[in-house]
Amino acid sequence: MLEVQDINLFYGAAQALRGVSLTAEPGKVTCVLGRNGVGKTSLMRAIVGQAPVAKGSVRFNGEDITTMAPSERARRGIAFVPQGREIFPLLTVAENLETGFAPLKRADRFIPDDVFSLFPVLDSMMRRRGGDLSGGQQQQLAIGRALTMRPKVLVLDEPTEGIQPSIIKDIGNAIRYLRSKGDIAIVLVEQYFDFAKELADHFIVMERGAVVMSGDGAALEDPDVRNRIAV
Amino acid sequence: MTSSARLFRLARVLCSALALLLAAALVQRAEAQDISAALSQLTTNKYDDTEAALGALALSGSPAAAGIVSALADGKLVFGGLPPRVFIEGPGGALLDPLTMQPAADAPAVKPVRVNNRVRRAIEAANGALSLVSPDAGKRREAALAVGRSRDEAALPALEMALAKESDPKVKSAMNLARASILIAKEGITPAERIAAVELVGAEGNQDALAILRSVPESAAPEVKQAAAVAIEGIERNLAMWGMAQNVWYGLSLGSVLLLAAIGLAITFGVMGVINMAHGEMVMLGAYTTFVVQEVIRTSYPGLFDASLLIAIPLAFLFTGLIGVLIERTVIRFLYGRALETLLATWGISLILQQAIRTIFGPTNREVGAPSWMSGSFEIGHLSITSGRLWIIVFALLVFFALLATLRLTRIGLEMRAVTQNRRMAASMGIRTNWVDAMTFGLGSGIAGIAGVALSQIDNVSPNLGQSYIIDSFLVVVFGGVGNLWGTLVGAMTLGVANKLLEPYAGAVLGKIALLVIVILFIQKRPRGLFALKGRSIET
Amino acid sequence: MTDIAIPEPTTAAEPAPAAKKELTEALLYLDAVTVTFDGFRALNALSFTVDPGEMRAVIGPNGAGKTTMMDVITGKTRPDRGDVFFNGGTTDLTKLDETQIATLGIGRKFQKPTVFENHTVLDNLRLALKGQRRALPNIFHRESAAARERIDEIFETIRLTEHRDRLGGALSHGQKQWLEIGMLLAQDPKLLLVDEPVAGMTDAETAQTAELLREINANGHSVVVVEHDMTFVRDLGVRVMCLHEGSVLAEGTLDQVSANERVIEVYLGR
Amino acid sequence: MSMTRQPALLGTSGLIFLAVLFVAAVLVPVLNLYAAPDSAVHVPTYVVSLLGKYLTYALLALSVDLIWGYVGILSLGQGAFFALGGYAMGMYLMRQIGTRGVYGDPVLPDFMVFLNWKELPWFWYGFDMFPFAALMVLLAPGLLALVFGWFAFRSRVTGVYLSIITQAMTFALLLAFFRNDMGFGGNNGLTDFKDILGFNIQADGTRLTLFVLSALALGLGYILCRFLVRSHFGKVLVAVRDAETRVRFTGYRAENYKLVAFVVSAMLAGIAGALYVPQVGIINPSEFSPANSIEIIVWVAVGGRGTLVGAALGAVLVNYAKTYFTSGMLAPYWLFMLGGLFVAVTLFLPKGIVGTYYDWREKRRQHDDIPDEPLATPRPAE
Amino acid sequence: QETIKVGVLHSLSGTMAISETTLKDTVLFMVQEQNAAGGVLGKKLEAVVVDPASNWPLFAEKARELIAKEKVAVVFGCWTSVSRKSVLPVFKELNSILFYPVQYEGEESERNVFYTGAAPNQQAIPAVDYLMANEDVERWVLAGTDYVYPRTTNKILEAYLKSKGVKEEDIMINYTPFGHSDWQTIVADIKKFGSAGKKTAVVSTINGDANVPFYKELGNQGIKATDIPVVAFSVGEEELAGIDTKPLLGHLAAWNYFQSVDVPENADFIKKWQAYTKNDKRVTNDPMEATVIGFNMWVKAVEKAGTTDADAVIDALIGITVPNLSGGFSAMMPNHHITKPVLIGEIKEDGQFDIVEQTPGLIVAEEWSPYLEGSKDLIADWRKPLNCGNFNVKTGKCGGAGQ
Ligand SMILES: Nc1ncnc2c1ncn2[C@@H]1O[C@H](COP(=O)(O)OP(=O)(O)OP(=O)(O)O)[C@@H](O)[C@H]1O
Ligand SMILES: Nc1ncnc2c1ncn2[C@@H]1O[C@H](COP(=O)(O)OP(=O)(O)OP(=O)(O)O)[C@@H](O)[C@H]1O
Ligand SMILES: [Mg+2]
Ligand SMILES: [Mg+2]
Repeated sequence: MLEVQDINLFYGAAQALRGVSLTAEPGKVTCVLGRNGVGKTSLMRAIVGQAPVAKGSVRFNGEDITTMAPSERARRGIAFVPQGREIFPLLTVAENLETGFAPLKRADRFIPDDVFSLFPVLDSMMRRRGGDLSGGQQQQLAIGRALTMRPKVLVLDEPTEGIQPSIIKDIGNAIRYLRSKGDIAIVLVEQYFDFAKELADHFIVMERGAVVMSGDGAALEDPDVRNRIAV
Repeated sequence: MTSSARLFRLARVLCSALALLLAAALVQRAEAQDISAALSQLTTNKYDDTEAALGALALSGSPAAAGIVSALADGKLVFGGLPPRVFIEGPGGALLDPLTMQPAADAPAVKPVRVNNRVRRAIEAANGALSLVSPDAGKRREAALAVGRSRDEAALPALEMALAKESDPKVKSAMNLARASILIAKEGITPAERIAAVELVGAEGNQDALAILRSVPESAAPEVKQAAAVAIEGIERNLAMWGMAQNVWYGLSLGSVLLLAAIGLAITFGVMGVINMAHGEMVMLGAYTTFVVQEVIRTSYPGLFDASLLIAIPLAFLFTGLIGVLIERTVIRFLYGRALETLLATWGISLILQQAIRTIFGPTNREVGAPSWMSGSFEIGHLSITSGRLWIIVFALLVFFALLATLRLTRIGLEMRAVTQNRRMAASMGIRTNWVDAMTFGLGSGIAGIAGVALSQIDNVSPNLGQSYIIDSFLVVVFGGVGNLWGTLVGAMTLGVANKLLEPYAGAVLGKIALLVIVILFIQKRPRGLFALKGRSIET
Repeated sequence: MTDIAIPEPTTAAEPAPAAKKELTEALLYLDAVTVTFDGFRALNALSFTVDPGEMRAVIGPNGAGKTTMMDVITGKTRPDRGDVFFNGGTTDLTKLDETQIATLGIGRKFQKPTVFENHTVLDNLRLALKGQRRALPNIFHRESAAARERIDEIFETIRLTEHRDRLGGALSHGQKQWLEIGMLLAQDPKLLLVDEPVAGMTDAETAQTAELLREINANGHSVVVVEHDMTFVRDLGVRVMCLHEGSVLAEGTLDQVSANERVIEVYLGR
Repeated sequence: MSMTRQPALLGTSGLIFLAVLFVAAVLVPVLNLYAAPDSAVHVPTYVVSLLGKYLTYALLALSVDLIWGYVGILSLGQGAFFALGGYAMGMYLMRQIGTRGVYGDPVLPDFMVFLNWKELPWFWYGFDMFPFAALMVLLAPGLLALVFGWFAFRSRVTGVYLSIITQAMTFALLLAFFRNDMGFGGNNGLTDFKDILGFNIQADGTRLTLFVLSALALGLGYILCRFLVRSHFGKVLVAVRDAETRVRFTGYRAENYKLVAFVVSAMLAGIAGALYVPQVGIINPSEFSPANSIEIIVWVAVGGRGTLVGAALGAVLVNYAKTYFTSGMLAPYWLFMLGGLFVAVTLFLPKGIVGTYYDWREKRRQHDDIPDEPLATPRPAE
Repeated sequence: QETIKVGVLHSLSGTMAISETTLKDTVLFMVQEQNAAGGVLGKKLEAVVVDPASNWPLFAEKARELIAKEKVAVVFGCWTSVSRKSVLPVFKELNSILFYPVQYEGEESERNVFYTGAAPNQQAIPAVDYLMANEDVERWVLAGTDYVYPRTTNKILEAYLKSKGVKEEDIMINYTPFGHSDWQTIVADIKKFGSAGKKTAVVSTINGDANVPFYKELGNQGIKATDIPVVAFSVGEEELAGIDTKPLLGHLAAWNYFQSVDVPENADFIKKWQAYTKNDKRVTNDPMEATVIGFNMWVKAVEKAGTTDADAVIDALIGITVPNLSGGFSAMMPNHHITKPVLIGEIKEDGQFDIVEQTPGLIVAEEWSPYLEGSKDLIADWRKPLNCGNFNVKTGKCGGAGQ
């Protein structure tokens, strides 16, 4: 469904990605692992179109979307939960969720119940401004917002960061649930190894902007993987 | 001739005309008099003679007199030929005989009989005299008021006669008031009569009444003076209160102008964060659109003139909106996230637009007329309200609420806010940021454009128009609190009213300085404006 | 076994006699602190103390008020009610502004890493380094050898040596976290307030951070650390306080607290 | 391990800048005085005064860049400080006229005589003495900046709010100085100066001296600014610009840093104004006009915000463009050119001329210096 | 072929472009006419146009450029007093000639400047006289923009009115800032002041852009010329072209020329001017006439002197007489001001003026007003042997009251 092939990405003169490839399948979770600053976020940005790639291609359902605008990618079904949450601070929680309506047909423009059953706190804070929420609440809102888009590919950049344990469990369950629906491909960046291990169908490990290991979920048991992401 | 003598003579003419006409009306028989002497006086091309002729005409009782006077007022009275004769210029330029209204036998080269302010006043007086007995009650009332304003003793007998016959209560009270106004200053009436007059006038309670009451002669009895003093004091107190209300009204009106000027900026600057120095020029473009619309109407569809503003509003919105979209697409869009650089670019754009207008329309002011429904004024109590200003207030509020509704209630409004708060993330939510940006800037510019339509009614339409509003606009938006539309509304109205309350005490210049200082101090108290955006995201 | 203190939601105007005693001994003393935002109670009569040299972990659900508590201590948010004292009750923090509080020796790491984006990593540390803070003298300030050494040390600790000349803004999320920790170390404060230091760190780094904090604490600094990562909290091995809806829900060792029914219900999950 | 070097007090571009300035300060007078008037290298006097004016503008731009580029204070009222410095100097020059005014009043300036003023207002006292006037050149803008800044920074007025109230300040001063009753000559301002320190203000020698002094002031101003921004103090300034709250939490009193920079900047602007007035021969309230202050910002942006050399360069360049465009064939279209220039600079040289040059140099250096990091070869997990 | 260069120093952009652009066109027009007539001294004239952009220091810079770099023989330019003051030292230093075509506050007479606009006594005082005599005005509102010209003019008028027996309380003086656009309060005040039973008039020295909103407000509040006439000194045909004049019918202006002056010279001039500008609606106005007069005077003086050398032309100019456009002649007097008729016009619906009064003879400018304390003893005479712009008749010395 989503294929990233051999991409390079630069910030000015500094190269952040070197020939990275990745694929994501519906009903599967692809995990991206790696230490700080190895380029995980950069890879996600390349997928959703927030940073231009210098070389290589990104394909979605066979279509080349390498140079496509982020909004068009979103309209094709790629939803993004960014690191650092990126809530619209002055919009209310409800409005934040509603921003996800853009790719939807008029009839679909409602917030799916999943969002509230997953994150009940959002329901009680619909009228509050997004920017006023606590860090963890914002993270929940960011995920809810992405789900509102009914995505085909869900790109999650460290979604558990700053979230309380019980909700991390919920998020894990949610991802499992989405996976079980079988029509969503999930790309997950995660530093929290145990969490990743439980969910991953595939994984890649990055180092210095390049993929140094990859395999399917079971291979995560390999101690080498842990070593790679240890210091 | 000395001035007082002239005044005196004018008054006499007026009064005898009144008396005569009344008499004529009473006996139901108008005797046509020979007015040829008066007519020939109209051909000397001297104001004094014209004035005298008017008096004679009013006196003549001739049925043609009214027609001649109104022809003169309309500039249709011409003279020419040898010896010079007077004609009335009929439709299509035909020369008519003023007495018979039949086409004249010959058609000599003619010039209009010239009119100046003095003659115009004489025309008014003659018209007044002719209309105290007019069958139209409204005209009779006007005439009575005019007599009251002139306060001429000589008019008293005529007035009293007319009063005796008058049945319409409104006209009657006007005549009574006129009579009282005259009596107050008249020599040789009883104190009781004078006090009654003082009371009648005092009840009127307006500025004119004040002037009349002040004319109580030095020689009047002490109790009369006392009564007048009491009445004056009462009126002054009353008027002072009304004056306050009037100032507030002026303030609201000024506030609405500020609101109009600022509201587009509240979008481009307040919402989008573009330091839009070209905002004023958008207002200017709106004003020039109005000019062009009126120009087309004037030359091609004169009948539509009263609708010209209504036609101009959508056109100005579209035109300036389009220019705004153009600017956004070619320049601004490269500058998101670099707010300060938008200042440089938009400053450049503003210079270009100014010069473009100067090149196309010339550097001078352009005439934009007021449709009839925007001219004139009316009174509520002692509050004088000009229709133009009233409409501008209404219009400003309409625009404001329409905009507020757009931003708050519509999908595009939500997208606009989302995009301006986090462009990158909005794109990743599937919002077409390019399109939304262009629309937002276009909306702000379009609103500035329709503000220009309204401002063309009260200010110059010149290439400098925008420059004169840009500082105030920024001040309003910032004072109200950037990013909050309500702030812009309240900010504009507050500044307007404060300005107008300060002005009577400090004068226009010091008042404005004081206002600026107050704003500076106020910002120290509330560093994010009147309606500050609050919350975590702002504070860090 | 459990040591649950559910404070009365009443507002204690005066510190209770027992509290008075704590006041004179405590490094940091909060009593009945209440903060509301537009009617929303973020802190509700929150009271606790931190002793000199103590390290304290704070946990609690998202939105419990942990960050707000730090905001109150550092002067960013003014409490509606309640007392905040520092240094054994000698200093009333609610009367001071951020700068004064920082000068007193309270350092903070923010939940969202904030560094000086247009300064190099090195300059970020230089700016944070304990030393002259006044404007005019700083025009002529020269860096001492000791300062240079200290900075090198910190670089070793945070492992950003190779990034020293890059701009702070060009660091990845996790690198910024480390830089901010480095800046906190450079300030050498008496009391460190650390908000979610290991968010976005790998497990190994998490362990290192715990080690680092323990070390700092061992050197006599008091530390209050907020974190959701239970492994990390366990690594710290210190007294844990769980906040909920703006007040303390439970306090004790991690085992005690995590056995608390309410804590499990609102925070840990089953 | 070695610490990275502190950048030199004067970087390469700084040295080039000062060198150019020095050469100009020497060469222009020499070529004006000694080159034959019809030779190609002769610098006519009117060019000298033009250049002198540009130099004062450059100093003014420098003062703006110090606070805008390094502290993030976008002052839309910098013209006010410039004008105050100018007025202080103008008042001195006015008093020097003495009985040579049209009414020949030994004390009162002409505009006071014909408005029937009987005696000199108190705030004119002392301006007959140059040292006092020179002091006021610094004090008047400095004090205004101190008071204004003290209030504003302490109340944490920042960003556009600060910009707009600085604009309100200069606008209020504009209106005030326009008033004849203020005693500064109203709209006509102060003109018709005769001499300065006893030298005829129109003499070529005086002009050259003023030119050289302007160059000197600009050079010293540059060195001062450079020294400030390079110091620890300057680093805090930049930190304040980017993350003011963070600076506070680090224990710095941000408002004091801002205040110092603001006052220094105001004084530099005052000096620029004082040098400007004798060279152009008039000071009038329009110098307070908000548009003027915005223009200064524009110069800095064109040259490159946050690069001191750029600010100075931008001022000279934009003003040269203005001089050039407003004469000859282009005169009716010069606003198109100038406006177009501003748009073009923002679009194509986003960091201004010098800023973009620095970026370009930086990029090249990175390409040259840092070899690409070795690539780790991906290998699948077994 | 060698040409004689003529400098044109009028703002083509900025706030003053609105007024000054026309004058630039006028000079260009005159240059073209003169060249068609064979030029001057057998040489063609060449206009050098610069744009000082309504910026006063730039005026000085451009003046210097014109004289020193372009070597023009004469400059026609400036509108505001401050721009004139700004260029004055330049003209003195480089000894060149400036023709200044706008009415101004007086109080100046410089060797290098020739003032072809009106001094206050050539505009303001006759206007007031007219209102007193013809409209029986007893109460006066002196409304002006707060700058030197209105201040001075109003000072002179105040002294003049008082000398005519007008009482203090019958004079209301009001100043507004430049570009003032909200006139509601002031117009209401005027209305109030005018309703005290005495005939009231407004003498307006309101400048520039502020006039349009002022007149619009007068119209809105229903103040008609028959109630409270307004006489303006800065409102001419050009300004009226931008206003809907219907509500202004009868308000007045005092100038030394109106487009509606009905003499053949004027008709001829208007025809040529409209042909030159290819616009048959293009109006003419008083400062244009002053420019034309100045231009013709300069040409005549150059021909008389036989050279364009500044000293010779300056000397030759005094006494030069040229036809003005109102059917008479204007002469350059020794005080470097010219003689002028004064015309009072009432605004007509078509934006033109109906001339209701014209002074019988020409009026000589009083550059130093007898109504001002400081200047009543001064005279200017640039002929030898006096050769002085501020000769004090009391002390008998040149240089004001100074020692
Ligand atoms: N905007 C930027 N400009 C310049 N360099 C950047 C930028 N963003 C990231 N980098 C650099 O690119 C590299 C990869 O960063 P990226 O954010 O992708 O890392 P990451 O794997 O997501 O790290 P983390 O786990 O800390 O979030 C890092 O070295 C970082 O310093
Ligand atoms: N400025 C503010 N305006 C409105 N509400 C606020 C503001 N600051 C905090 N809050 C609210 O106060 C509550 C506590 O927030 P706080 O950030 O302290 O939580 P937290 O315990 O740090 O949560 P997390 O673990 O998610 O970081 C939240 O519900 C938040 O929405
Ligand atoms: Mg990342
Ligand atoms: Mg938090």
